[in-house]
Amino acid sequence: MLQLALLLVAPAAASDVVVVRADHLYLGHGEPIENGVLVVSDGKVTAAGVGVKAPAGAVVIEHEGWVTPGLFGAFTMDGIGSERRDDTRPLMPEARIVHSLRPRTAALARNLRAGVTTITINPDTGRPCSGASALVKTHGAKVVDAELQLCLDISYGAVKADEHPTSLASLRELLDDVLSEGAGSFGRAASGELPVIIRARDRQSLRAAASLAKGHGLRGAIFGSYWAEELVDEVAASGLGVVCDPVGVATNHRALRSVLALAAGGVDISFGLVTPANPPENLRVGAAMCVREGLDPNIALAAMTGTAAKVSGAGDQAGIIAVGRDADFVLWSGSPIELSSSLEEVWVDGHRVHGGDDE
Amino acid sequence: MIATLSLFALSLSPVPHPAPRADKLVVYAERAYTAPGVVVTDALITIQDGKITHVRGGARASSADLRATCVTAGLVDMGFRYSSNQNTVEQSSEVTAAARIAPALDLHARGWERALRQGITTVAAFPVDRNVVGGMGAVLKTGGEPTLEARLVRADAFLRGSMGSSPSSGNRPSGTRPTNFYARRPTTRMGVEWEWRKAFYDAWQEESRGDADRPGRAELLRALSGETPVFIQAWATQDIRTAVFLAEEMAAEGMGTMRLIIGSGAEAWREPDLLVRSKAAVCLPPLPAAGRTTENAFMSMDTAAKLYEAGIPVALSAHSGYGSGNTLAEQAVYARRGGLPFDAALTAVTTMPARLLGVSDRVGTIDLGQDADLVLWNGTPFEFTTRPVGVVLDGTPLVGGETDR
Amino acid sequence: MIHFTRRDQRTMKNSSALLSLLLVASAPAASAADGKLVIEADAVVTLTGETIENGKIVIVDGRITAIGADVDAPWDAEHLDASGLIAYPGFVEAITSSGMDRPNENVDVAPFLDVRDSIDPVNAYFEDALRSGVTTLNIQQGPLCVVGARGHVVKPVGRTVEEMSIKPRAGVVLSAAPKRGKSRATQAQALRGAFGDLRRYLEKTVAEAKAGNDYAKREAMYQGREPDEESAKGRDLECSAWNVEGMKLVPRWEIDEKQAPLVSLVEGRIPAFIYCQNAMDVRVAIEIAESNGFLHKTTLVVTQDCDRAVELIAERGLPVIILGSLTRSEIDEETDEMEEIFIPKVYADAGVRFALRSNNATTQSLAYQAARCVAHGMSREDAMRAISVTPAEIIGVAKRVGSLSVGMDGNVVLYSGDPFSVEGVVQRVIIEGEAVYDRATDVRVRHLEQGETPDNTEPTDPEASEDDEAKDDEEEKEG
Amino acid sequence: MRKLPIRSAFVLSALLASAAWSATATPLGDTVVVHAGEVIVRPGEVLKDVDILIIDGVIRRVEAGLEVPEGAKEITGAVVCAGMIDPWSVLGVQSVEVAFTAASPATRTADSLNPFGHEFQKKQALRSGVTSARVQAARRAMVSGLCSVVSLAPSSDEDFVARADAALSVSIGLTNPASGGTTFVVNPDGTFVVRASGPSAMDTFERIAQVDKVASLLASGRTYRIAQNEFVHDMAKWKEGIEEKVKELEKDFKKAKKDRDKEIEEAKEKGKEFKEERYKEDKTPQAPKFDADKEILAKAVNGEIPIVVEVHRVAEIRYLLEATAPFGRLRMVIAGGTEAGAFAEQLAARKIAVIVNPQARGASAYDEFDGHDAALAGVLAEAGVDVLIGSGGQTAGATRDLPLLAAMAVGEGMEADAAFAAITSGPARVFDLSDRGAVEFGKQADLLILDGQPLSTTTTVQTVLVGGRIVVEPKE
Repeated sequence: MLQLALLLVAPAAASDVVVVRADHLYLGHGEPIENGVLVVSDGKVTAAGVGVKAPAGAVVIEHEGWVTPGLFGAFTMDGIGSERRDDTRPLMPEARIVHSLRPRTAALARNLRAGVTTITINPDTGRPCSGASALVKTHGAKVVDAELQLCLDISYGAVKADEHPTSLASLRELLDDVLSEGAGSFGRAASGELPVIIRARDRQSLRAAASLAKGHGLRGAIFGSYWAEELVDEVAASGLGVVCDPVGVATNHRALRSVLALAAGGVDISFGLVTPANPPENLRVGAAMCVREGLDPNIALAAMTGTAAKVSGAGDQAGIIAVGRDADFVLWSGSPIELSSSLEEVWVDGHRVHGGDDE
Repeated sequence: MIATLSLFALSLSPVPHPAPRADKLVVYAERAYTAPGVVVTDALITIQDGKITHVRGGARASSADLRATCVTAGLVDMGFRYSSNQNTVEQSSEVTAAARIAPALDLHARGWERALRQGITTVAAFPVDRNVVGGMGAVLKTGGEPTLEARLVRADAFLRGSMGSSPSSGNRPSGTRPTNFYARRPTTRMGVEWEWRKAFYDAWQEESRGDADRPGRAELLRALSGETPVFIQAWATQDIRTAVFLAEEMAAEGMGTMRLIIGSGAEAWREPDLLVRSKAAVCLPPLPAAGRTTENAFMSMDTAAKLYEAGIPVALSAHSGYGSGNTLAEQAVYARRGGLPFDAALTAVTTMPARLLGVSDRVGTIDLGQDADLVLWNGTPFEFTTRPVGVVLDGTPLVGGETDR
Repeated sequence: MIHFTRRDQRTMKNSSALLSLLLVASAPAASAADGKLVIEADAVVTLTGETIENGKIVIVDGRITAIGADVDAPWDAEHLDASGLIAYPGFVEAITSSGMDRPNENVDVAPFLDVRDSIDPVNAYFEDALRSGVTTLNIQQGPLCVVGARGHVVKPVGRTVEEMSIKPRAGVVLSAAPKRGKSRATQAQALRGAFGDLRRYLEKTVAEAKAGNDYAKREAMYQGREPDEESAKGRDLECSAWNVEGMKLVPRWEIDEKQAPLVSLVEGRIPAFIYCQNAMDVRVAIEIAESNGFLHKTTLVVTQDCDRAVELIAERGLPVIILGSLTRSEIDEETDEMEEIFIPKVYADAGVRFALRSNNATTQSLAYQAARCVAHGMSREDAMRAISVTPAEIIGVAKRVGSLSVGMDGNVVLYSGDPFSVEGVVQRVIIEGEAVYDRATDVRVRHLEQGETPDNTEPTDPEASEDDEAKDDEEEKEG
Repeated sequence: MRKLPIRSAFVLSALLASAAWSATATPLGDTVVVHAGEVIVRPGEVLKDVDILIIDGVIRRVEAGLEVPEGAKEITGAVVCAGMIDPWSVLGVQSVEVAFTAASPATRTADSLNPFGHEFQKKQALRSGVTSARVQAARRAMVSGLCSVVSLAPSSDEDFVARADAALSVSIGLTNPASGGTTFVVNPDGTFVVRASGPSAMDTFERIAQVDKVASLLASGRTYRIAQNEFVHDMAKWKEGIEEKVKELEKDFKKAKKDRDKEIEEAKEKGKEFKEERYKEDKTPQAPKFDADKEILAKAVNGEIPIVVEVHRVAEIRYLLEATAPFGRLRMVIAGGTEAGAFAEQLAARKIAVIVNPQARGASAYDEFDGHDAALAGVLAEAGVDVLIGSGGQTAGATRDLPLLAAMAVGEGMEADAAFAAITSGPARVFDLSDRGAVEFGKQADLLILDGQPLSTTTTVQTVLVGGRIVVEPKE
């Protein structure tokens, strides 16, 4: 238990200090801690682990269930209405989706109610490069990062019948060329500074994405797992993580097999949300379905929290409960992997923003 | 008499055989048609590391891993349609000689497996014929690891383009609102031919003038000089004539002697003299039931025989792969029924396409050092009553048919 | 929703009335003197009996009177020297909807119609049939129906349907596969409805007859007469599945002509051909036939994956006619593996009697279909049976055609070699003792097999040719 | 070539492995005893450490310390419960049949069932514990016709359809996915965009009109049944009258004959033509014309079969409850019921069951799901409504996820026992499957042997018995 080392004495007592004692505390990685304690002060986590002492005067919450980091929603199109992609030209590397974001939108609130505290908002795929995604908190629409990932599409979806590129060969050539030239965002992507997310819709484009990443030293993720089952080795060798296609009720077996194969091959996975078309509640449904098929529950938990943030290039900003990080967490009646568990409270930046006494 | 496939009998499914290709494999056949005109009886073919290392006749079957009544080299379909998808061709320009087919290939598509199952081990792959000059085609194996590295036999094997109506249909005549590039593309056959001629002249003149290089020029020049063959789809008589006249005009202008291959040349039989004169080769499309093909061209059972008798190099094709109900072996049977001798039929589905594609050093015959691509038949090949029952690709048995009684 | 193969349609489209007329006109010229003919061939393949080397077939008045190596021929018979040729019985096309004007009737239940009114004797299809060695055809309405028209078994020669006729009213077509505008459920509903209607109609007719008789009795009594003798002009219903009491009261000729063919069907007097597109249709087809007493007269006309229901078919002992492609592939959803299945073999292995059907007369003729069975490991005898004896049995003409023996129709096809080989082609065809086809004078064979373009097939109107092209392209896409 | 994924051996009934639907399951002998650590006899009723005796596929005893009969097959498991029943599924119906819209009350889903289809989906559903399902074709038709209950692991082809005509199904106001269209917008720079407007919903009046239509259909069924009954009555009466008349005629016959002879004589004498006296009697009553559709409607009105109405919005539900109130014997079941929460008390009072699909909906869902509330199942159950949980009747693959759907309902506030009842005993009761849905004497032995609680994500279904046959065996 690595968490045992976290025997910190929490800072001086203050009225805004909150201590949550939970039967199960999951930090966003590894295994859940039994009887864990979480200390929050000034919106930040100041201590987390076993045997942490509550500072005097702190508000103590005894929770007979689970506490996890706020869930991480990768690849959403929430809050941007129909302005999801600028269609005027195939390459829009400097376009930022964040400028389409309307902060007061029901979609963000729905995420929050499903326990999702941080999301990436991505421009829609279907163009070779559709711009930069944003990292946003679902409470208060706080933009954490306005230029999180460069969004690329290397699949048939990005090929148009009446505009260059009309062929997959030209599409690949185009992306190779701009990454080699290295101007602007492409240069930052090629140097590994700016993570990418590459849309792949079939085995061919999965392989192309992996080879593109390898060839140009890209880091980030592939979005699209459906056909990955046979290509795990290639994906693993590319160093990219995978944002999986959303999994929900009736999702077919191949999709589940691919997720399991990726996990077994050591690839970092997270579940794509693709909201608002796909409901945010499906994040847990997907994880549960994969667990039922045999995925390790801890990997499934991480794929909704710590690993998810990491795959989307936000590992430093979201997804885990750790000292110094924003205190974004959720109180559940049981493990979030169990769909029969209810969400009880959502806390963002050290404040309860959903559930609790209000209800 | 009936073929027995001892190894396949155990594992009949089309799954990759687990045996690593480095393993030695010995194949026995009552008759091995090692090359057109050469039959080895009681043949034992030894394969090591994916290559044929030994062929000997008068042997006994007992030491073989696989046994069959007859064996031929893997079939070669140079008219393979792996996809009907337009995203294999870059249409933002009518002439894209520099375009490569390889990145557009979906090596996981079922078409490859379907081709392999019917004995086709090597195919030519090229862009869909929607452009005038589509780009460079490649030669690939139909099975093995689904990576380009593993399957590519020859990259840039030929320049592929099209005559006739396929590059012009669907385009809009000028005068309509130029909303996209379909408004500036050729709308007639003469427009298509003009694009071809212009492409070659421009490449030639730019080169002579020493202009700065641009994509596609080198490919066009190599095609002009005959270094790489030019594979032009031309179904109907008029389009075949146009292709030949184009090549002859370039030669007359001193720009080089093209190696012309007419693709889908259903009506080539109408112009034997012209084809002989220009030394063009013909790849035939699959035989239609009632005589008429695409572009309303006419073809019959004896078309292959007629071309063969005229001395024209002829390859057969099933346009196998995507959505085709035809098999290449069946095309050979029809050609035989139309009068093509057995050896010529074997040539037309093995050595001829291999030669035209420039890969005869690796495939097309069963010979020392050749790739170990074999088709195992349950009787004499190219008969209605026989079929491929097994396929060996690069020394690995990949396909076994259902067991025969 | 079974579609006719494109090739069928194309064959019909390319029909040339002129060519057919030439052929038909030339037929009588070769007829035997006084109806007596002796054919001497290198070999006579009888199919049901021994193959006879250097055999003779004697045909008198259209029937075979002797067959063998040493048989006496009438002194005045015409001799047909078939040296170098092999004699086969003509092949039998088990079911077809070619050779007629539109093959489908729009009315759901139309057994009162008869394909004879639609057959076109000069359709090039019949000439193509001869060229590929087919001498008997079971012409039935197409599959786009609930209960279709009555069919007709014909030979492919004759100037009128009467001349062509072998067996009129040769069965009724039903379809378990949905016609346009119907789902599987509504198709089954309509099928069941057709027989429900029949039963209710018969019950009502009987009830009315009975009520009429009773009334007449009462009236007579009232009027002080002795009641008329009850005359039972009808007979009992002979349906094994259900009965309508009192059918004796109703003379058969009083039954509505729209319902009469269905009465024959449920009494098992005529064969039924039920189209099944997918395996699930087999269940419905069997249920309808079983619950209406004509299962023993039923042949399933199967396509696509119907072979998945082979156990059901085998249990009932039903024969099948296999349409469309002989192979299909299946992909396992769990393993993603593809399996190729040779359909006739599935039926053969389960002990189901099957007949094959040609897809066109050139590249996929009946002989070709049978040869593919040999390529897939079936015996030559079984393959040959599937295009001769079995279809003849299925359509109820096995005593006349499908094999060569004394008493059968004098239908002989003379091949230049093995019909399953690349060399074997039909040289002569004799139907009921008349030489009706000779490859040497066949104009169309030069067109289809030897590349000669008859003038009238060259497109003259450029606009029209454009259209054709577009159509071809479309068809390519569909394929 | 593709890699062959290594899969653990999974033995299933031959039905699913082979093409035919008649199964030859693992031979078990006639008697089976299951030793269970815990048996969920029915929702909320748990017995610890008991044995279940199964003879010829039927549960004979559930008790502790059962003496194992000689030759019985023994199976041991931690938790045993009844096989689940999906009350709202399309497993075994091809999608084209589901999408079809031209159906009538007598159209039978049983006719569109494909015993050869969805093999893998059926296998998966069984592996997750679902053993039966109510399936409905032509879902979007206003009248979908008769639905069927299918067994996912039948022992024979007769057994495949457990109840051919289980209920009549109709739907109110569903969005037609084929509606809507595309608009063509030309931009100032000459480029153009094609915008798909997506399917458009019916307006409220159209939807209300559908309720009217359904109500008038039911009324026509009732009229039809009344006419039939009247005919039977009239006919009996008529026959009675005729019999009396015949007696009379027989009695008077001699006289009539005499009279007749006399009249003939007289006529002859007068040189007149003899005229028969006209015979008169009461007209025979005419039977109402047979109508297959009304036969079914009459059954539904009479409560002989339930009627399942898919309906979602407040306006339609309100009007439906009003319009069906006069049909006292109607056994109505609501499917969907997105906004039914507002009518919970009324539904409970009228004993109308509701099939809820607790699946979350995204923004692309049709407008009938606008009011979607994940808590619906819990809210209704709380008010005493008979809640069933179904996979939604749209995708065959969804039946596999039935236990997860029940778990979702629990996560949104439903009692766990009620949620479990909603996929076992509830559907069995509502659709007259009296031999299923519980582990007790006399029921068919459709049992799940689990290593944990049935609705938990981490529980594995180890063995599935259907009719006492093992149809899913434990993974290695």
